[in-house]
Amino acid sequence: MPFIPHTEADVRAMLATIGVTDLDALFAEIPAGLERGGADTLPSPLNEMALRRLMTERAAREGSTLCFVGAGAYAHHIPAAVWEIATRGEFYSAYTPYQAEASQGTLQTLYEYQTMIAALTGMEASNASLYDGASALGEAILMAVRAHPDGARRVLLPTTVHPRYRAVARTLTRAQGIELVELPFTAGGGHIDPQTPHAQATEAVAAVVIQHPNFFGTLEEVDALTDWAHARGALVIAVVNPATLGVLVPPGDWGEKGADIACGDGQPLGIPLAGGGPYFGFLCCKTPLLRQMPGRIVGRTTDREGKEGFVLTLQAREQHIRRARATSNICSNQGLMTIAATIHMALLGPEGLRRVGLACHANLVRLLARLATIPGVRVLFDRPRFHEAVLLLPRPVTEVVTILAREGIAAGYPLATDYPALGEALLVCTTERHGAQEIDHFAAQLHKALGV
Amino acid sequence: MPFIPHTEADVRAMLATIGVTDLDALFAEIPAGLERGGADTLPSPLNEMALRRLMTERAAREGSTLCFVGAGAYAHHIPAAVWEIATRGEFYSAYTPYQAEASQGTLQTLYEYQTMIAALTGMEASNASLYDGASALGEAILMAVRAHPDGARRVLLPTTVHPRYRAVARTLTRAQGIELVELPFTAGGGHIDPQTPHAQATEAVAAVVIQHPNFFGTLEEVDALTDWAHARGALVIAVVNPATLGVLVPPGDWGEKGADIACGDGQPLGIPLAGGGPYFGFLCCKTPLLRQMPGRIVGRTTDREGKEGFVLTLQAREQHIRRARATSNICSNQGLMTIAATIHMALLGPEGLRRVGLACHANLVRLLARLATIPGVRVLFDRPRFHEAVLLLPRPVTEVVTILAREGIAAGYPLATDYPALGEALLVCTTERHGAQEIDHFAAQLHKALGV
Amino acid sequence: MVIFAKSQHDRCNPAQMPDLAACATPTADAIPGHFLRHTPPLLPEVSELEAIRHYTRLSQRNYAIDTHFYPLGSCTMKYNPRGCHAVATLPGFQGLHPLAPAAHGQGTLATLYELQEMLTAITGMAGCSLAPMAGAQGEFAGVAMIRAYHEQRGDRERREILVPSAAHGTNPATAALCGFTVREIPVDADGDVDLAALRQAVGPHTAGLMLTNPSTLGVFERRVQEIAALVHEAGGLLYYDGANLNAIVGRVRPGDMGFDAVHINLHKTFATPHGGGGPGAGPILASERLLPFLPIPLLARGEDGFRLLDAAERPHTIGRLSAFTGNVGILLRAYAYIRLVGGGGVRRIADYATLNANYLQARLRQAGFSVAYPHRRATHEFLITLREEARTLGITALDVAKRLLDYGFYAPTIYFPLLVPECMLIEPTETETREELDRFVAALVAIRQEAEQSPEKVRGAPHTTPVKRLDDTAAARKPDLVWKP
Amino acid sequence: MVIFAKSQHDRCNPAQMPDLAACATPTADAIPGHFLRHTPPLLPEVSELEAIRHYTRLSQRNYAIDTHFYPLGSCTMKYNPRGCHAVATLPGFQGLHPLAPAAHGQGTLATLYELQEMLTAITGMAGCSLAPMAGAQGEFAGVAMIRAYHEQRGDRERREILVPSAAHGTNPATAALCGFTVREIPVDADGDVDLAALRQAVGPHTAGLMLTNPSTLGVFERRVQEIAALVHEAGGLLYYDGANLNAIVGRVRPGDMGFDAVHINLHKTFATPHGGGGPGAGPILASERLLPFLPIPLLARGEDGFRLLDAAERPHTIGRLSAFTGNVGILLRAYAYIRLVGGGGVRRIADYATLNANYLQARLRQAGFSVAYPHRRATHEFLITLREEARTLGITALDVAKRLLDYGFYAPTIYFPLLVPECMLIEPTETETREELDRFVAALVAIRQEAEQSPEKVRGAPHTTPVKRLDDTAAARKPDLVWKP
Ligand SMILES: Cc1ncc(COP(=O)(O)O)c(C=O)c1O
Ligand SMILES: Cc1ncc(COP(=O)(O)O)c(C=O)c1O
Repeated sequence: MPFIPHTEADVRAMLATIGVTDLDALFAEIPAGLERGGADTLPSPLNEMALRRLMTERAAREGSTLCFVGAGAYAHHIPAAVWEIATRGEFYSAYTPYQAEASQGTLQTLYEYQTMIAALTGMEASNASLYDGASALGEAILMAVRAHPDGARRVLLPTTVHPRYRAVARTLTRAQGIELVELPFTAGGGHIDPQTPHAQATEAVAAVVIQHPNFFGTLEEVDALTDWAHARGALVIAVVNPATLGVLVPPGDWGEKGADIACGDGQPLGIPLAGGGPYFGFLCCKTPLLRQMPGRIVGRTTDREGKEGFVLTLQAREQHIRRARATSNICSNQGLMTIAATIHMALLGPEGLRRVGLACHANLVRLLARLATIPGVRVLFDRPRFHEAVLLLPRPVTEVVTILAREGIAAGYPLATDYPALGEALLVCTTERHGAQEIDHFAAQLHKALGV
Repeated sequence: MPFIPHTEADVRAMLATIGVTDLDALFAEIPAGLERGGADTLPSPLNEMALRRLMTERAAREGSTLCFVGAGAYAHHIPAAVWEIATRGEFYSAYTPYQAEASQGTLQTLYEYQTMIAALTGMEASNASLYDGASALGEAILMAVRAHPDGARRVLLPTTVHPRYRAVARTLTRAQGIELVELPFTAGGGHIDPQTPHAQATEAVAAVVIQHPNFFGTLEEVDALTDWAHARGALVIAVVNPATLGVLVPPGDWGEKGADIACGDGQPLGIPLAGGGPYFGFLCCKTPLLRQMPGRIVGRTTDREGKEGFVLTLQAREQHIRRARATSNICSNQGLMTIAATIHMALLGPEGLRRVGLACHANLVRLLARLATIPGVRVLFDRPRFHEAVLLLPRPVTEVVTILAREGIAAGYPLATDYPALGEALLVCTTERHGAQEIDHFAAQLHKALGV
Repeated sequence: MVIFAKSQHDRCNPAQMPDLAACATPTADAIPGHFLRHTPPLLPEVSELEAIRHYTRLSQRNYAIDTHFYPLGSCTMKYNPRGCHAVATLPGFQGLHPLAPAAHGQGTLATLYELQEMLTAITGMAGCSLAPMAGAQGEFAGVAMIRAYHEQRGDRERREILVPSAAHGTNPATAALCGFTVREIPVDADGDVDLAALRQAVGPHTAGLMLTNPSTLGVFERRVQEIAALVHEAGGLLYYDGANLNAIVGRVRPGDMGFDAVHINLHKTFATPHGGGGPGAGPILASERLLPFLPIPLLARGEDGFRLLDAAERPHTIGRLSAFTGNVGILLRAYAYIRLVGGGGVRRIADYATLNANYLQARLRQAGFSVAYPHRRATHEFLITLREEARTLGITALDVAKRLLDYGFYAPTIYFPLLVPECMLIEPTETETREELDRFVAALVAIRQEAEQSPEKVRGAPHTTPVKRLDDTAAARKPDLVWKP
Repeated sequence: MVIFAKSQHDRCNPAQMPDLAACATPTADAIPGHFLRHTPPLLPEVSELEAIRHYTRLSQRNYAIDTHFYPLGSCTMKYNPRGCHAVATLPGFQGLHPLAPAAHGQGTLATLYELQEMLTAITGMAGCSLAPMAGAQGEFAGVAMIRAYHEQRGDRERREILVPSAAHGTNPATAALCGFTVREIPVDADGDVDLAALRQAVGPHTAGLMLTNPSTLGVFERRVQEIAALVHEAGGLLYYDGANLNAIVGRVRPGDMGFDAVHINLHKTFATPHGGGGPGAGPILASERLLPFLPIPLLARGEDGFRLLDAAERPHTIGRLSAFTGNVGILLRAYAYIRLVGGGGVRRIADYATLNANYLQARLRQAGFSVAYPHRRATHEFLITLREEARTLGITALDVAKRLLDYGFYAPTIYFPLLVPECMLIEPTETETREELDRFVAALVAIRQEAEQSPEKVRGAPHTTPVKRLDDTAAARKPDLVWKP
């Protein structure tokens, strides 16, 4: 029996010990008529060999050989060492580290993770992960509203924040009577005008969300926005891409006092694209907000002999202790992903991460320069940007994307659904993985697809 | 500097400790004029990302999607667990286990390997591996000649033994004044006629080599051959495919007394084809020959508290102790491959291995039945066989192979170079990995290629 | 030692860094100076070898399924087949961008579609969304659907979710997150929901009931059909917390018990890894009436292949739970697992998990341990209570748990359920051998003997782990959450 | 406990077994009964989980580069980049049959061809064969080529190979295997070959000399050019044992020193893993006059791409060394490594390996340890002798080696070279940090202090390893090589 080690002799002896004659007897408490199975319609078993053949065929059907889509998930180089270590059985097949003394590997790694991600974002504390960037934003909003002294329940959510993050935030906060107010972006810059928030400041605001670089790749005036929010008594929630933070000012340093909460998706830190997940959400904050933090937190302590060790801590915030009054319902998080990200960050170091950022951006500059030569292609927004940009195409975007898909190119993320007003707009992205040749190839294929 | 951790400050401090001013000073003992470099013409460094891109392109060029070549290397299913465990850093990056107390992982695994491979072959002892099956045969011949009481230096080497094994045996034994006498095979059966050896028995024979199943896949009359050899005072060296030994009588049980030495290639036990290596050679023997065994051997012993432990043993046979009088010059062997094979055998167990053998053979039967319907294709040799067979084609084999190669099919191993007398002969092989669909596809493509 | 203490200024790994010379230097599009970071982040500066050595050695400081028996109740720590991992991480799957054109993701989408169908069949429900990224998010989706259902009917008075007192903490936490008031229903002496109390509690304010069956007390809720009828008659809906599905999968379908929403922890019943705390996956299934509210994306089969349905096509959806498609890699592993065990194998999971639990319960009872619900069959897990031992020997469940680590076992769940004092919730799962269970019994017996003869040995445990017993209190009192130089 | 003791009759893993029902049942071609095995082999019958747990836990009982500093002299235990492993095991490479049509292996063949060229450039030789599967097989190839060379010239009196007394055991063993008589040449007090003795030894019976430079004493043979001239003048050829190439790679080329045949241990200088004893790879390089004799296959670039040359095209070859193309996977890793470090990086290997060795030697000398060749520069390794400590404290090099294990270090080489009593051959390699070297010095100093204060602690070492000191003698006296039920 696959994965069940019992021999017939085992089963006989075990039933005898229990004092029953067959397996069915173990289910005698289930009311008659309720037992019906449900697995009968499932296919019969494959062995691993056959499974591998099947799945290899399917994996071979996934056709992207060249990917210029970003929009929240990024194709970065991942050192081979990262997953070689992260998938070691001791990490891969352990549970949440309840028994700390038998889980120091996971715990210390998570403590190091917290340190690294807090350092990257310029914050003072971090939890040990949430599901993804979007749900982390949802939790950040709930946290800010809980923490806000005046009980304000309005949160400003610019439309330059990833549309799907906004959607998830809506799903997660809907039942809490939180009002999410969307701020429009400037037509010219694709960013939030630091003046605009004033117009929204008629009522008490619990928090202002700032994504930077924003969904379009545009850099926001984070200092001015942060100071404005703080002046209004609102907390600032930063949504950031950690792979940019080797180069860009961290949220903790925005404006006079810095953002209060920083969140985002950790995928760019060593997690493969993998069709959308598993990734992980990170959530960092300044110390005063600590007890409002959702999720697991690891702390350093000592053992009975004074030796350094690590434990899950501040558990009084969590569902298994505080139940209905917990800071969140989260239980399982994305542990293994943070372990991989920790190894990734350790291998890159500050200089590696800085170079990744610079290379990503340099490749975008190269790409835009190449595209500038294609008649009819226009780059939208004239603000400083970082490794993503919006193109306006002279032919319907869906057609162009389909044509390029046939060539194995994932051309970008079409903006029509989320931003219909922008017209035939395509969000493109480069990372350090794009070679000059690939950029040229993309430009050439795009040129061809446009038929201009 | 890739893989060199030194900072500039480190270098300065270290040079100061040594008492020199620069790195060149450390090479002052090298005679002037000898220093010339040699690495200048090498390409400049790639980072791992660029290397991966380059090698991924190359790997994608390897075109076999369907492989019917056997001839000494077999495409078996390998459980994913095998290499996940074998490539754990503790196994992968350790050296030969000289410090036993810090190498119990490798040592115990090798001891278990020795037990398993001895059990499979029906022998009493095993070493911890040699380079490959062919070199193992060379070592087996040297060992048999050393062990032979009369000092005979003639060894009977049937032409049904893998031609490349024979070639390697010649290379390795040439300088030892050993005469390798090739025995012809029967035209009808493709095997050694148990009567034939008599003709060769004019002089003292140190050993008779028997490959079973032989290179053509034909089963040899191992009992009769073994008894004949023993009757003549010759040792019997069995060359076997370990993946057949779940089904076939092990060499240790051939004839009255069994073979004296069993060797072969361990590749079918969990080692990927990988373009030809690394594989591993195994070498087993009966106890009286033990001290003539080349290579590392692991033994079980106890520690100072009486606890079970494992060490390299019988080292007095080896080059690092006995130098010019060692049983072989081998030092590094194929350690990691035997670790993988051990895990593989543990996962399959006796029943798994039996089923692998039966499935391989059943697939051959299916293939031959399908091919029987193609006009002009003939199966050579009418003896019982095991998972390989020789086909005679009505069109030049090289042409057929080339045509099928374009379809991604590795059709088989052409026998023209090694056995010109056989005509347009192709050695084909099936393993448990061939599905009915793939067999049918191969037959259809072959039919098409033959244009009949 | 933390990795930061091994850091050396200026040490770096060129093999892992982009070569900036190969990138065009940004000029026109240079980033204005005030956006640039001036102090580098405190990331370690170590060589590749140092990093590998550090994390390899750290990993060795864990117990895990791959190294130890891990009978952690309510967590279903079974073997995670490496074959599932291998196929889920095939390069084609790993390289797929979630927003790539649909033509590029057909292998993944086909697989997810089939998984959706298989889970629907296994649970006896009407439809499935794979979106939730863990059990708790599945719960959230389910309760949000119940809320949406009542809201759509204009039934706005239903502000209460009923939860048995034995429930897992995520149940009340989820209900609260969904804006409901939580009302606890007691369980009776046999571990079943107290029907009288339930009858009193249900009414026009009842939005729904969340139930785990078998419950976290390790027993099957025998009157589940009566409970369902009661709640339904009152206009409420029923939520099934599938964390304990391992006990009945393939034998009983939550849909047949009368549930309207069901989540499944794929990282439990379907053997995907726990990864030291995740990622998991918590697909959510709906009865006919909750179908419209399922979270997006959903998978559909169309003429051009498979595709993801979004809000435009699912107007009543409770919305998105993640930016993309959920924990795809985990979903692929679960799919692979179901294919490996096949239809018959799915049922065998329950059979042998139950066999192992009942065997272990029987053996421990014979050895003199107190089973919390002695008149009940164990399901996939069971509870013992060390109340007597605590009273007579002064040894707590925590002490025994720590001492088990020394014997080479991870400890059962002890912080939960809160109803049973000094409890151990023991879940062996079907992938352990009888010999391993026997060794575990022997260890518990030996520890009890130690507790009688040298209690300080037990109270001082663990002794053989990389650290001795850790000070939780100090950790919480003065949190040290990030390393400082 | 060995895995056989965990075996249970009839336990098996269906997920890893072919489904016989899916195979046509052989009828006509059934195998006659007398060929069939009747008693199943003694392989373990364990579940997949048990196998994984067993071997995962066994692995943890090893020290390795990935877990510990491993200064094993003459073995060049440097970091094995995981990136090299990743590219060498790409599915395209892994699935290639060695006898597949050449059209199917162009990626592999192109890579091997480039490696052949790169090694030729690095060594300054005329040509290269990648066939040998380890250093010792490279030696065999080289000496067999020397033999073939003399034979081809009809020079049949050259029956002697000269080997310095410091040589590695494989050198004399190889010479003997190639049918030569071995004549040892002593080394002088400074570790150089005794030229006077060499002069006496060379003559018309001299087939060649095998030399490792730097020698296994950790010093560079300064008069290598004179030695070469001497041997060549006598009509002999020179063999270079490249096991110590790490010390000079990129700086000095064996070809320029006058060698006719050279092997390289890719698993040393080129960072391929040692795997607990192999596989390695030992490419063999030849000077112009030995070119025709290189072992097959060789790689050639033709019009239709790359291909392997066999005996038909290489009539003077010494022949084949393996059934196929040698340890291809190792060759791919070495290629990847060279590409990662690049031309400049190859030279840096020698620079920093030498820096680390000289630094460690200087620090140990300052700490009062006796360096075996105090007047010499260390190369990539160096020798200390604990003769004094043995005499005054009754502590052997073996004791210190075992005690080092307790301090978290693998031990240096102590069984070799035989010339220096109580020696430790210490090779730190370039991939270790200064901090690690400092820790190693501190450990040796601490152990010497222990030897003075509590010698039984050192003599009883190791104390912290999974087993205590093992009884080698008993193991050899009564060999227990296979487990019996
Ligand atoms: C009964 C029960 N419900 C819900 C959950 C939450 O599941 P998850 O951790 O996947 O969010 C758990 C987890 O342990 C559980 O045991
Ligand atoms: C100097 C020297 N020569 C030759 C060898 C043999 O190399 P291999 O183990 O690869 O056969 C070694 C191995 O340690 C060595 O140190």
